[in-house]
Amino acid sequence: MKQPVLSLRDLHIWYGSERGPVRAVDGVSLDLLPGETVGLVGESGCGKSTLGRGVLGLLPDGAGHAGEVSYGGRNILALKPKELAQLRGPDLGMIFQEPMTRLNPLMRISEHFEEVLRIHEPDLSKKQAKARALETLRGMGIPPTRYTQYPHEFSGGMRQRIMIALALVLRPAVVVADEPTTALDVLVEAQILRIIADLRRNFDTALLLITHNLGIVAEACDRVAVMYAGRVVEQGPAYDVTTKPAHPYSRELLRSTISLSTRELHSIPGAPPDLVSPPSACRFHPRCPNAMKVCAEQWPPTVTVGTARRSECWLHATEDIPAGLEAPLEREELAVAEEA
Amino acid sequence: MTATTSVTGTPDKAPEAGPPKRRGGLLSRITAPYRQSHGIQRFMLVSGTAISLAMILMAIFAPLLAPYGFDTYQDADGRFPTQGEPSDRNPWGTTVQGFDVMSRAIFGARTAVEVVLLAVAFSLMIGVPLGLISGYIGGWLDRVLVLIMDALFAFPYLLLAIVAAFLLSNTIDSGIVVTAIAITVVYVPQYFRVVRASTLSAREATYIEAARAIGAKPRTVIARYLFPNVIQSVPVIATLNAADAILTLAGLGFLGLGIQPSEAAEWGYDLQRAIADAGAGIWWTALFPGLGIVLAVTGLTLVGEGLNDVLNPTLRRRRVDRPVVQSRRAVGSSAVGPASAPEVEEDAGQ
Amino acid sequence: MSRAGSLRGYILIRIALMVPMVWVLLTVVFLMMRVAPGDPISATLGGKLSPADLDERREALGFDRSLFVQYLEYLWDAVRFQFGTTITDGQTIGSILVENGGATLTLTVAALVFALVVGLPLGLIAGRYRETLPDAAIRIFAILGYAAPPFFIGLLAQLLFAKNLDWLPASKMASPIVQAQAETYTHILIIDLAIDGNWDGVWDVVKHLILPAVTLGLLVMGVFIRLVRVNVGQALGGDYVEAARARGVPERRVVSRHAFRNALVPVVTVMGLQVALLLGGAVLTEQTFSWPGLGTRLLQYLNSRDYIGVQGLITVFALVVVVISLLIDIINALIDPRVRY
Amino acid sequence: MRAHRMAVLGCTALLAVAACGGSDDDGGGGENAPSGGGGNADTYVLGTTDKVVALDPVGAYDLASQQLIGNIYQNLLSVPAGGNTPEPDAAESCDWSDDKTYVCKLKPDLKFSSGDPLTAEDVKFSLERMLKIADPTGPYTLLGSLDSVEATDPQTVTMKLKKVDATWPFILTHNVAAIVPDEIYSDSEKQPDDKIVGSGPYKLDKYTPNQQAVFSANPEYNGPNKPQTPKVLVQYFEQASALKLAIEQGDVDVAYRSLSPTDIEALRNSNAGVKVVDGEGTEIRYAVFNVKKKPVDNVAVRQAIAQIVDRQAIVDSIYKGTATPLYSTVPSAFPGAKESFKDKYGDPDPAKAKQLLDDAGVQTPVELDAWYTPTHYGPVEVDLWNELKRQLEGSGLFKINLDSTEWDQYKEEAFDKGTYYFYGLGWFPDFPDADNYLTPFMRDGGFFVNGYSNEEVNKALDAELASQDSGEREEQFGIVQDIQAEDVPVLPLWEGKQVAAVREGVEGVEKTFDPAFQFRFWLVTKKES
Repeated sequence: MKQPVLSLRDLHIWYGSERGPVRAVDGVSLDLLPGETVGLVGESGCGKSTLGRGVLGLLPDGAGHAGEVSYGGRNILALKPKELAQLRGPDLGMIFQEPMTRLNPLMRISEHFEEVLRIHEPDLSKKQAKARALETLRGMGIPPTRYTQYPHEFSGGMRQRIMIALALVLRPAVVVADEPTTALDVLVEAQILRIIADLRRNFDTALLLITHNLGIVAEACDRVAVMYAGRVVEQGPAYDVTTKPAHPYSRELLRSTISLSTRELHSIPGAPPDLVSPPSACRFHPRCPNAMKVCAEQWPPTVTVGTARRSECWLHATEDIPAGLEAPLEREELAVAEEA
Repeated sequence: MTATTSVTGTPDKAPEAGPPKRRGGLLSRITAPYRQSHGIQRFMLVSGTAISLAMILMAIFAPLLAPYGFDTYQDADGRFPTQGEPSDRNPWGTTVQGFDVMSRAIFGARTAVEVVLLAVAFSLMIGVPLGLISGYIGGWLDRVLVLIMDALFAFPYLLLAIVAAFLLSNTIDSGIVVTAIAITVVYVPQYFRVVRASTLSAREATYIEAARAIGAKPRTVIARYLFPNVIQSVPVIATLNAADAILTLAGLGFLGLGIQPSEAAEWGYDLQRAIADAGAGIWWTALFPGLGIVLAVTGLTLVGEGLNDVLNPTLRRRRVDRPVVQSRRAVGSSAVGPASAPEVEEDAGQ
Repeated sequence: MSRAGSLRGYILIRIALMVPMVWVLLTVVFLMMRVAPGDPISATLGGKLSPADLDERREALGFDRSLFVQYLEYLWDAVRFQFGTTITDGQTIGSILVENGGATLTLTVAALVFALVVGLPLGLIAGRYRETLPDAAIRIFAILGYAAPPFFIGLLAQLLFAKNLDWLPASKMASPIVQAQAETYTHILIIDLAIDGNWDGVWDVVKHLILPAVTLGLLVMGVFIRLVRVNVGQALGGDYVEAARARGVPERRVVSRHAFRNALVPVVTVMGLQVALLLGGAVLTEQTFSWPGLGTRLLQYLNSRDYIGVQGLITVFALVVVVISLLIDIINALIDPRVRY
Repeated sequence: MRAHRMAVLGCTALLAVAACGGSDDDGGGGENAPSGGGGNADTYVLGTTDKVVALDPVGAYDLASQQLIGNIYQNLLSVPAGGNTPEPDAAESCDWSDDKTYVCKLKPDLKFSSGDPLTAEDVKFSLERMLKIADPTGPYTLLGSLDSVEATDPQTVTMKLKKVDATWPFILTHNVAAIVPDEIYSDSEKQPDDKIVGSGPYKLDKYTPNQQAVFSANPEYNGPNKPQTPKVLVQYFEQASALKLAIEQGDVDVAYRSLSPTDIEALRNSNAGVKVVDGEGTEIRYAVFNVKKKPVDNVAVRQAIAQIVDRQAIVDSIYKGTATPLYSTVPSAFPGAKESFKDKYGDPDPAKAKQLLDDAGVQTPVELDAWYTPTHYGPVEVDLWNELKRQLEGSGLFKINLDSTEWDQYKEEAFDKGTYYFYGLGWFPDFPDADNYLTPFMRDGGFFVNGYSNEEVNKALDAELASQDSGEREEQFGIVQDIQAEDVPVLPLWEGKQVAAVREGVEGVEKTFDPAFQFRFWLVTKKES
């Protein structure tokens, strides 16, 4: 049984703000096995990007954190900046969402590669480094002739491929991809996804793919974790979760995904909660069609609902609901203003 | 620091002119920057304002504060000594001309403030409307104005002031007006450029189209809609304009082209006359006018920089203290639930 | 389409743009000089010449013809780089440039070098450690550098370093002996001495250069500090910096290689304006340190009410600024590939 | 010396220095002081803030230019240091053949520094060239009484005058009569500053305007004034403060002209290896009344002002001992000078002044406008007029509104338009003779056209010009000065000492301070330090 290459234990990441701490990630536990692609989905503002950056320790100064992100037996959050910097690149890689601004405009592509290779593998000669870079770039479909050009001479899609090449040139064990294709058009998106799919075969890289596009999750991921208001409400094999969602939020999320077969649009009423003072107990209860009284008062248990599937909802543990609380939660009709 | 383009960081990128903010009272709009600032910015803004206010008050109440007039050379018991040591009769000593240094310094503030007010008023009255009209109407008028203003930008502003003072000194006899005009010639392009930039970006805003749609004449569009919005970045320029006005006044005074001592007390002139004293170990005649100039300009620049930091959002670094993270377990009783550590299925994964 | 092609095109456009600007400049100078009553000749030689001689002199220099004709003639002369000969000492503006231009050039270049060498690192530190004590201290220092007029700083520097500590000479461009021995090839003293291989002569000029250059440099340093601070601050929050950190690039290298280099681009673009500020400050600095530059000559012509001299030098100053801002645009294009593209 | 003598730009004729406080560096080693034994150094450096207008005599009537011209060219006659009568220089001897013809015989084999011989032809060429070019900034008007000049033979020059003029020998000592080589100089244009050739004790090796002038002893020179120091460097400064620092640091050996009174006082009391030397000067400062304009057309008003003015107070508070009170426009150093104002008015006495005004039935306080020019005479000028205002208002008899304008407008308003009726002017000697301090001021309105004309004065001046006997001339001078005190068309204020700061080991500077106002390079020596 493979040991997880990266495991998150009760991870909390809070940002300081004038109104109090924003609880962007509020107790997430997740594992990543070598060569496995885990999708992390959720509405925007649910804290998935924060989690992604937290894995690499790329948090702004004012961010507080607790819990553990263990990699190679060490808790990344406890590492000193120098040690963390040594990990980033050879061990942990990251692919960002907007490719246009992610390359230093004044440096040629070759300089980007030489810089990162010389930092992590100092004994590499210039020629070897160049060969290595060109080989990775060829994998991304970028011709060697353009190796010495400047970032502004590439299209968005090309730049994203360069970013991926930069992340992979050191063959990291774990790569976090934060919405890699959101800024790209559908055709380019397909190419990028094929490249990502190759990762597992060629490099046995574990990939945490952060996206709000469930289509990608179904197609490219082995397992998926559905995140809502800073917590992972459901995680399990991609196929099972996307076809038979256990958690009401997963179900609602899938129903509001537009596909060729969509007849009429469905959307989840209300808006993502304010992470400074999130709703009590189960955070989805204000918008959950199956909400019961207990959901608003007591924290739902995390229940194993299948092979390697867990979901955090009282529906799976109706027997433990204290008496009288199982009645559906009456809710005043949501005023239109509140709707917006 | 007349390179105002550098003030707002990236040249010609005007702050986004969103719809007019809710009509908070004038006081709240003035104190807004102070409330929003924190840490170093607040220190700069507050200390800058304090110094500038002190200068303005000193200027207004000069006759009360100063022991004597700016050109008094004697009191009840006879003449002041020339280059006299600071004594209780002359707290800051006397100048080579037998004037009281303290009174000259205090009245110097009055002259400085007069020139600043005149210069800023002239520059505003010409620069802002031109910028508004040029930005809003565009066309060949805009191109011509931009060309002229850019040409004026090429002039070293002190040289322009010197030549203007040299040319006008015979026609206009008051040194203060001449210096103010000299500075205006230099500062109109600054206002023009910034106001035009923000007018251009504001012009496309929806609420402007809406105003036009309901038939507002260009004049009212500019006055009622564009103006309050565009004026936002002007205070920063105004403070630097004022700072430069004082420096130019002092520069002209040093070169002997500024205000004659018989007309008013001027720091630049007093400092120039005190250079020989300083060489002779008489420190008080040079120190106080010099200090006056430095303090006045520093005060104004501090306000300018502080304002610029507050108005320029990209610079603000949220200096919020790190929150103390309590894991859910420690959260109160309300959330009762299983231990946060999820049970890990042993046989996960294919 | 080689990259150089677009660069050449870019430069040609910039030069084309410069022509209208120069034309406006010349017009502004021409009108400004005519604002004063009377005409330059009577103003300068009024007291000395009899009315008859005055008229005859005025005819010679064409001040009796209509303003428009004078204007055309002035433009035509300017195009051929003839900015007229001064009335009081009969020098052509060209010869004045040759004689005194070198001193102003040396001073402004040295001041710029000082401002960059001191300003950029300080700006980097302030940008890197924003909102901390060093940041505040550096910003106050920058403001004071600008707030204290050159003649005040110059005075204090002379008293401290020249008079009491006697480390540095207080004024002039070189000690009398060195200046007497110097041959003139390029009319720039320090270069002429170098050509002669007179190294202690060069060192003597450098010693004379320190105080004025620092005094003038302080004036401009403030702008560089603030610019670099603002841009480094913004760059450190930028996307490519975060991406670099994600690749494990150490923080020191991120700051110096990525943030700082990008912060330099706006510094170069604003350099043109600083040249104007430098030339303005140079007048005061040259006066304080008896530096034989164009600023000093301009003041001499101002005192002797020599309109042609003043008009010529002002035009030259403005043209220098315009030419330099063109050069800076080109340098900017070389440094920042995005501009060329 | 004609009106535009005052075109001396930005110079305070009076030099005053304030004591240098703070820690004094002991004898600040001038790094260019050549090492070596006790003999004389081969170079000394003269620092000044003067502005040279031209080095060709044709275009130079300002004092700064003449300091150099006096050392570059030779004149037929010159006034030796300390003397005040013309002695032969290039000429072997000169004499009147009749009262209107002056004949000079040249010394044999005189040469210019270029090697060209100096003959009577050159003298004729120089004088005629001066009148032909008549440059506005030049002294050509001084040759007003010259009718014709002939080189009767290569060694003799015969000059015919239009009228009897006893001052002609003095005029020949002036730069207007400097001898230039006719082989090199043109008779229609000024000689460029870097191609100057003369036959004087020093020749100009290198000249960078307003920066430096390099002189070395002229090998071809054979005249009475042998140079003692082979090389002389003149350094030009923009600010007096920079000049003072240069002398303290030893960059400069002699600092002459335009240190401020505060600077001089500081150098006098400092022990920075610098001492201050002075000799009586002949620069004077005076006020002028336009006798045609109200209210100064009334002589009583002018006399009352003369009665109140306290010259000693002015000299002490403003000029700190670098100037002395002046009681007639003729400086005290000149034979024939008479303290007429002191004799008539005695000590300052506002009561007597009030009496004068009451007798004339003048309503007091009298409102007066007064004008000065701020930059032309240097920054101290404004203090002089502030002091005058304080004194006159202090007496309660006058109300003064002080105003200032730039130099060229000042001349226009005062001389041409006559709008200014109470204003300040200065004067330098053309030649050391009392006539040069009376005719330009008292004869028919003087050069400043103040509308004053007095038959008796003109008669006396004609008499002194015509007579050769100095006793007779001095008597006529006395008469004119007494009338001056009586009518007060002009109010003499102070006469300035010639002052310089010199480093230890520099000798001979005070020897050159005499009425001729010419800095003679050849007198100065500098000990090896």
